[in-house]
Amino acid sequence: MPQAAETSSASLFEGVVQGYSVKLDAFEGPLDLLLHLIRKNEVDIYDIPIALITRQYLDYLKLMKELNLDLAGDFLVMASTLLQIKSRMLLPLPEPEEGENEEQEDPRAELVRRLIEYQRYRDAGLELGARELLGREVFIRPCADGCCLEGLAVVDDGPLELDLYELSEAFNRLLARMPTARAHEVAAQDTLSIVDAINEILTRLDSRASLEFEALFIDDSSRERMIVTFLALLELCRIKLLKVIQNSRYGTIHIFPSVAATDDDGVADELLFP
Amino acid sequence: MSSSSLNAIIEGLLFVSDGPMTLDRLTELLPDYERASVRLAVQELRDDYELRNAGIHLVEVAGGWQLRTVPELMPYLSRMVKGRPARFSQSALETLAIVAYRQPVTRQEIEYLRGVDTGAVLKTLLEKHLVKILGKKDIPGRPIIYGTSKEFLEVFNLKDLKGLPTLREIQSLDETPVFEVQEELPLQALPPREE
Amino acid sequence: MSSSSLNAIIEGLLFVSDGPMTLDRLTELLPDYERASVRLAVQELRDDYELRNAGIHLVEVAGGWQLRTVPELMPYLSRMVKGRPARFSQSALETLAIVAYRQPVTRQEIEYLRGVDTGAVLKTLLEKHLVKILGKKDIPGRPIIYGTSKEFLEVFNLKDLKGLPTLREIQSLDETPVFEVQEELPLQALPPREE
Repeated sequence: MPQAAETSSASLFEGVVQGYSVKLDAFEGPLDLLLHLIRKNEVDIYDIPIALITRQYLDYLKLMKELNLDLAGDFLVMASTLLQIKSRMLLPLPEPEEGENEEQEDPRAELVRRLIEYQRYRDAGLELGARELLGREVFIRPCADGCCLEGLAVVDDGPLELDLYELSEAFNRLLARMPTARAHEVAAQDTLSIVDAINEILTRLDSRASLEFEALFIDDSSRERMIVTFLALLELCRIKLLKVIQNSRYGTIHIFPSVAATDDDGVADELLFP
Repeated sequence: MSSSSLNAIIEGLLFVSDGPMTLDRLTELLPDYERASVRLAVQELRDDYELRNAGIHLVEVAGGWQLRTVPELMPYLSRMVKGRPARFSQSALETLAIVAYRQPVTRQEIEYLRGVDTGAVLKTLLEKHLVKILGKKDIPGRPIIYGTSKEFLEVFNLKDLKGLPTLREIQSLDETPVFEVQEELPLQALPPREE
Repeated sequence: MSSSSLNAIIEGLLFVSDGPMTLDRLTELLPDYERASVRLAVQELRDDYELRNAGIHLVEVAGGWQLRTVPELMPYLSRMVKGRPARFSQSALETLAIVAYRQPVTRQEIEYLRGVDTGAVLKTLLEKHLVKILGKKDIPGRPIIYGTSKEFLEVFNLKDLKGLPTLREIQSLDETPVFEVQEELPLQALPPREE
């Protein structure tokens, strides 16, 4: 079977070209294209004639290039994988050493697994798309509240519905519409773990008047954690939330909150909304 | 499809309509049916709901027909409109994002970034316990410093703030990956060897 | 009021609810009734609609109950409903399937399975709220992990994730989970994402 396919590959390729000349970019990716070639040549997916398929695959890529179509990098990565498999297929299998596992994995095995796995999800996707979709086959009431509830004010005091993506996107959009210089100054990425450490230090200080410097590090075994805690401490000093005092040289370093304990709600209203 | 009765079709149309539907409009949407049949079907449908003692009924309002809940259910429905999931306005989301990603942060800093007054939004976020006061900055004016709360982590199901998606990761969804192998590949050179 | 049957009350509640209502929520809104009676009433209501061959029916979706039009009415309703109908490209469906079946899943895993860059598709799905960020994976680099949302179940008319059609079995392949071999693959071609 593979041999037969090999001899007529030129004409098969014509078929590929003709059949798909109108929708050359119709393949979702290299795996989709490979599955198509396997079907087209009617070969066994568990015994892919790799030379034939590789050649047709490369021909297809060449065609796309000649037509000046944008070739997604993913197609090229697969091309190199195919060539690699092909060359490994040409090498004689090394004699199994004494006591070594006799079974050598077929160079194609990994590709076959991926193809089959991909096919499953592609089919599952098609099955999903064929369901009775809300807004396509089935419909719900357009304005569920209000329509028939005149006079009732809707109170949205229920559970918060928030989405992490929306939160990040909100910040992203904000940065996008800001002048670049200002955005750059805002977009620091790695401050988050420091903020955790800041919160931790503030929480620990919450109940007492001061804290010993060493006490901050006692539980922390990891070096990274210690650095982050130290950076947090520096940040807290920088924004003048903490004071660090050392009474004598080499003496114990004490950390004090530089503000009196604040009453959350009261202070907020008073200072924010005078 | 062919088996859908006219009554069922009209029921569906009234269900998805966002206001009362006139007989004219219904007839226009159902070109295969006579106006008289449509009128009859609407009346049958109304009687149906009446007979079933259903929770909804078909009423003629503002010259059209509309499905509504029966007035007797008001006490139950008013209970329901309370406690609906709170949706966030864009400005609340933006402010929360700034506090989350830039904390510890002052109101002035937030307003510098957003370019608008943020007092009311900040107050809402404090009331919803998503944002808390960390303390006061020791500079003239002693502005309040804000950060996110434990509840914030709970709402987003985060273990700690490190669980927040980095902006780079979100931004990278837009980027086309760069494939370095592109140049190296010998596309023309088909291996000469034949099996 | 006193004469409203439980079935009618529930019908009204479902009619005005803006999303599927869970049995829990219904029971919470009806403190005078046992959970078991509420459950029974919901089922009776569903059977009622079915028997009447009505234009709407009661379906179990996303863990709750919702009144929806019957699929047979699609040709009549799609004309009337505003907005473009939901359209899904093959790449969106493929990606959704992978996220649905393999969640929690990273972008890298999706791209390995599909063999192509998936940033843009993932972004669209996030914006449509069909996919959501679940958090971060506890491996070096802490990549974001994705999962499907409640809206996914609602749009695809699924009761829960167990309601997903079973994946076709892979015959006669060894059981090695795909991701053990991930390192060997030319995924390095992706741009580095260090902070």
